[in-house]
Amino acid sequence: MIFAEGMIADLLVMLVCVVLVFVFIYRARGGMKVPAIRKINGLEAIDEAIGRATEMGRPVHMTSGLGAVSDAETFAFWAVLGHVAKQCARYDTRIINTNYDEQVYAINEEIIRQAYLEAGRPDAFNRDDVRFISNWQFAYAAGTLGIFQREKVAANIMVGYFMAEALVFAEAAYQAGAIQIAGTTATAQLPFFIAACDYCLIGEEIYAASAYLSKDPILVGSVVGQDWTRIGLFALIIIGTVIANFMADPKKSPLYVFLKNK
Amino acid sequence: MFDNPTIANTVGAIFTLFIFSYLWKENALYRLAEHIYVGLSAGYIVTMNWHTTLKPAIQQEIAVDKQYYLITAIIIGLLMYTRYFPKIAWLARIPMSIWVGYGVGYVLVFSPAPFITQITNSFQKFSAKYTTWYGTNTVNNILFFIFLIGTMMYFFFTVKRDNPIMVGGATIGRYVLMLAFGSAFGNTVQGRVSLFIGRCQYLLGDWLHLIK
Amino acid sequence: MNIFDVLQSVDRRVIYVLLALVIAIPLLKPIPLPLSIAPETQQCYDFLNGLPDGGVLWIGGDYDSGSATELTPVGIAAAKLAFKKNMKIILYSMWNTGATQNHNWLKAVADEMGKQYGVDWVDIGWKAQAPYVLRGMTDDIITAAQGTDFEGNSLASLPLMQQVKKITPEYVDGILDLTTGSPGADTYLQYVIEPKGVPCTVAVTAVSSAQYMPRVRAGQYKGLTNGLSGAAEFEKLTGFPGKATAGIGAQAFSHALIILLIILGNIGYVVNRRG
Amino acid sequence: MRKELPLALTVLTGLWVMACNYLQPVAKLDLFTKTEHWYVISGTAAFLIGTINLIMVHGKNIMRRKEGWYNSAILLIVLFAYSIHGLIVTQNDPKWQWFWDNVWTPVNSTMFSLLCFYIASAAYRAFRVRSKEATVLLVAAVLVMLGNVPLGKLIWSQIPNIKNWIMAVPNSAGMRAITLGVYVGAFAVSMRIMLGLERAHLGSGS
Repeated sequence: MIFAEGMIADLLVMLVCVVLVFVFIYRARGGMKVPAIRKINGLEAIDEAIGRATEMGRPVHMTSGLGAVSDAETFAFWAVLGHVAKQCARYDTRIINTNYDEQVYAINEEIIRQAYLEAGRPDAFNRDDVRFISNWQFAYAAGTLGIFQREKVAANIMVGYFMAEALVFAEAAYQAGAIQIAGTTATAQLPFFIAACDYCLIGEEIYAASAYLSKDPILVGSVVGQDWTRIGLFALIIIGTVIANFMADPKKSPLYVFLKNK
Repeated sequence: MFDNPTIANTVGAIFTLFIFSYLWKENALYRLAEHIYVGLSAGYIVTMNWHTTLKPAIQQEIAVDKQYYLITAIIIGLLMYTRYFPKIAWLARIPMSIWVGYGVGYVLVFSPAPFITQITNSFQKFSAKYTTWYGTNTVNNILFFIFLIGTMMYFFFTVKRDNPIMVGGATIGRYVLMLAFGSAFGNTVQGRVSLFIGRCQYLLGDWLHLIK
Repeated sequence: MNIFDVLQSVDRRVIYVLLALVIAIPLLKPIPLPLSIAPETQQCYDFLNGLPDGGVLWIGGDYDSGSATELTPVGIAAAKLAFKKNMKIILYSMWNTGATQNHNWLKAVADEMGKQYGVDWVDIGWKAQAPYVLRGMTDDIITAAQGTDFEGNSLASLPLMQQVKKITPEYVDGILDLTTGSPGADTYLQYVIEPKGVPCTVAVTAVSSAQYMPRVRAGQYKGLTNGLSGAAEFEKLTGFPGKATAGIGAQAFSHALIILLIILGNIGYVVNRRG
Repeated sequence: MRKELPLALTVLTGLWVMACNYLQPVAKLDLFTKTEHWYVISGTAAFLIGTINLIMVHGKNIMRRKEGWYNSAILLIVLFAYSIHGLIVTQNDPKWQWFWDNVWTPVNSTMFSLLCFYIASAAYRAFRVRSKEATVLLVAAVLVMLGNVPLGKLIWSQIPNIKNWIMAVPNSAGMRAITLGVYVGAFAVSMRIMLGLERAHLGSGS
């Protein structure tokens, strides 16, 4: 047997998702006309937020929350960070990035440095504005709260994986008078971002960020692939529901056996 | 000093009050507590990383158990420090790219299982023995299905909302999300309030002994 | 600025002070409130109360100080209930930061009820790679726990551990897991409840209750206490009122205050919009 | 080389992690446990970069006598004292633990409990009947808040049940839908990284 026992369903499901994305990236490369992504207010507002900070002459703050380098949320954050850092470098707006995870911190510093380099202003990059605070959740929150107030942050952009500190950040940044854009996949924290922030990216909307912000047709192609995966998911759920309702013993149907036999 | 609970509780209580003072205004006492807190957290991590991970790896796993492959892990990790030396700083990209690769592999390996569980849990038999109107029953099962599908439709990125099914689904989805977020918010209030109740019980009970 | 503007823009500090007062006052002067028992709390109590006298209760203490207000009261009341039924208790903590607090409250209950360490109760404490240790303990507790308890004593020397070899229905009658996230009740589900068939009930924080409720309905957990109110209900059922019962008044008044503020804010908003 | 090597390493590591878990010939060697341990050790070997950043930022504050430099000094003193003490006596020393239990733990719990106040002010500020959607949000929140305490039942006996219904039906369905989508997105972003389409982290823009 070439495939690991109990992992075949996992592998197949993963491959279907990944291959669909790949197919549309491939087709977009080949010149397929890609449709527009629906308006996502939270992403639309990013440039507005940077603009506001620029006008006020105050910094933009960015955080990826508690995500590690092995969290997909952090990958999404990097796409947004790359964009924001480039804009900030271009408009000479200070960008502060606070961190919870050392590994993410190191990578973030590279991203921001590179953005300044590409904007032709490597000298304007300030290493001290990319800061590691603590890898304890609330020590990280405490340090960041202080920064919101002391640095008078004008825009606060939070994208990534968050836990209870989400609302601490959102309220403290509100008190500091910052415009806020927040996005996370953590369903438990979304309600607080919805309530306390100006714009909110819900769940997978953060994964469309790279395509949305860059408008690169190839990346948009991958988002089309995401939508096709969703259509596949619909089909699967409907078939599963039909089986659950019309088969005498659904647990014995091939689909159930395949998906549950892990 | 280390055995006296009154001193211990008083120290704890003073720091508790320093942190609460932030609610009024960011101030010097909060800043003091904040910096001590961050300093302690960092000191703890240094201690723990050394005693529980690095020291056993070097002294036991490499030296005694002869797990020599771990030497490469330490070398790769140490490459991160080249970032402080501009000429060789690019070497720091080696550990970074390995970590990101590990992360990507990890997502692609360990996300399918919970994803499949979420999918199979959505295969729902509609007919159910009636328990209560708010519990298990056929109507609720059907509603769950409609709400689920509608909310999933809301997230379509590139499919145009130009037919009644898409519009209807996405509209249902928007309201379901609002219900979900509202209720999750309301449900969290209880937990957050109990955090402060805990601090009050500490301040008023353990420290001041005003609560029996 | 009219009254309706004021209602819409109450300063946050006023809100903070009011909130602190409605929480602190009921704690100092408890106000009895009628409690209705949620069905899951009743199930949790029925399950624990139905365990055989003299049997073994395994308590998983998988939380730290952040959730102590909501979960510790359930642990205390359950420990009292179990000790009253002459049951033995084994405690295992999967959160490094919570192991000491768990040891302390269980020790306090045991001392109060005259129970002896090693005979009536044992605290295994926290172990590195805690979830894997838990899985190992379904085969052999002492080996998986590296042979020592919370204080570093040899587990093999404790009479209770000589009787209880592994976490299986043969040795452990039931589990109560006090859980706030991962590792926690889901770890038990994966390694102990599903594969070994040891019945388990859970105490969860209000924040995470929505996540665990479906598993109670599916019968994977035998019952559930939800947050501080669930803990207060549980205390009432066991007849051992404690800190949760004392806190429930504060809880109720704080909710009332927040709702009142929302309503006032909206009155201001609606009136101003019309005018 | 400096551009291609990082991407190649990312892809190879990703494929290796997958091979360890998906391919039986590799999986049976049980190499993933070792890989995981290798990853933890390499990350831990680099952990001081966080501490170095703290030392540099606060060290500069002190040297330049920036506003609040004395707090930076306190942070560094605590950091050095606590870590050196810990390195000498190990983490099981009761005196070392004392600071953790009596300074760190209360501060940590208090930081957490700030949420009690923040959730109240956020609710007051955000829950307004601005639109139909906002009203739905508000009503759901209020009903659930009432349903969670004895008060709800005093007002109307059905309130706890309404709360149960909202939590069981729309809440579960909505959260499930978000979660399903999140996985789809996670696969897509991982794929984009493997293909080198998203490479902000490799230092070449997004």
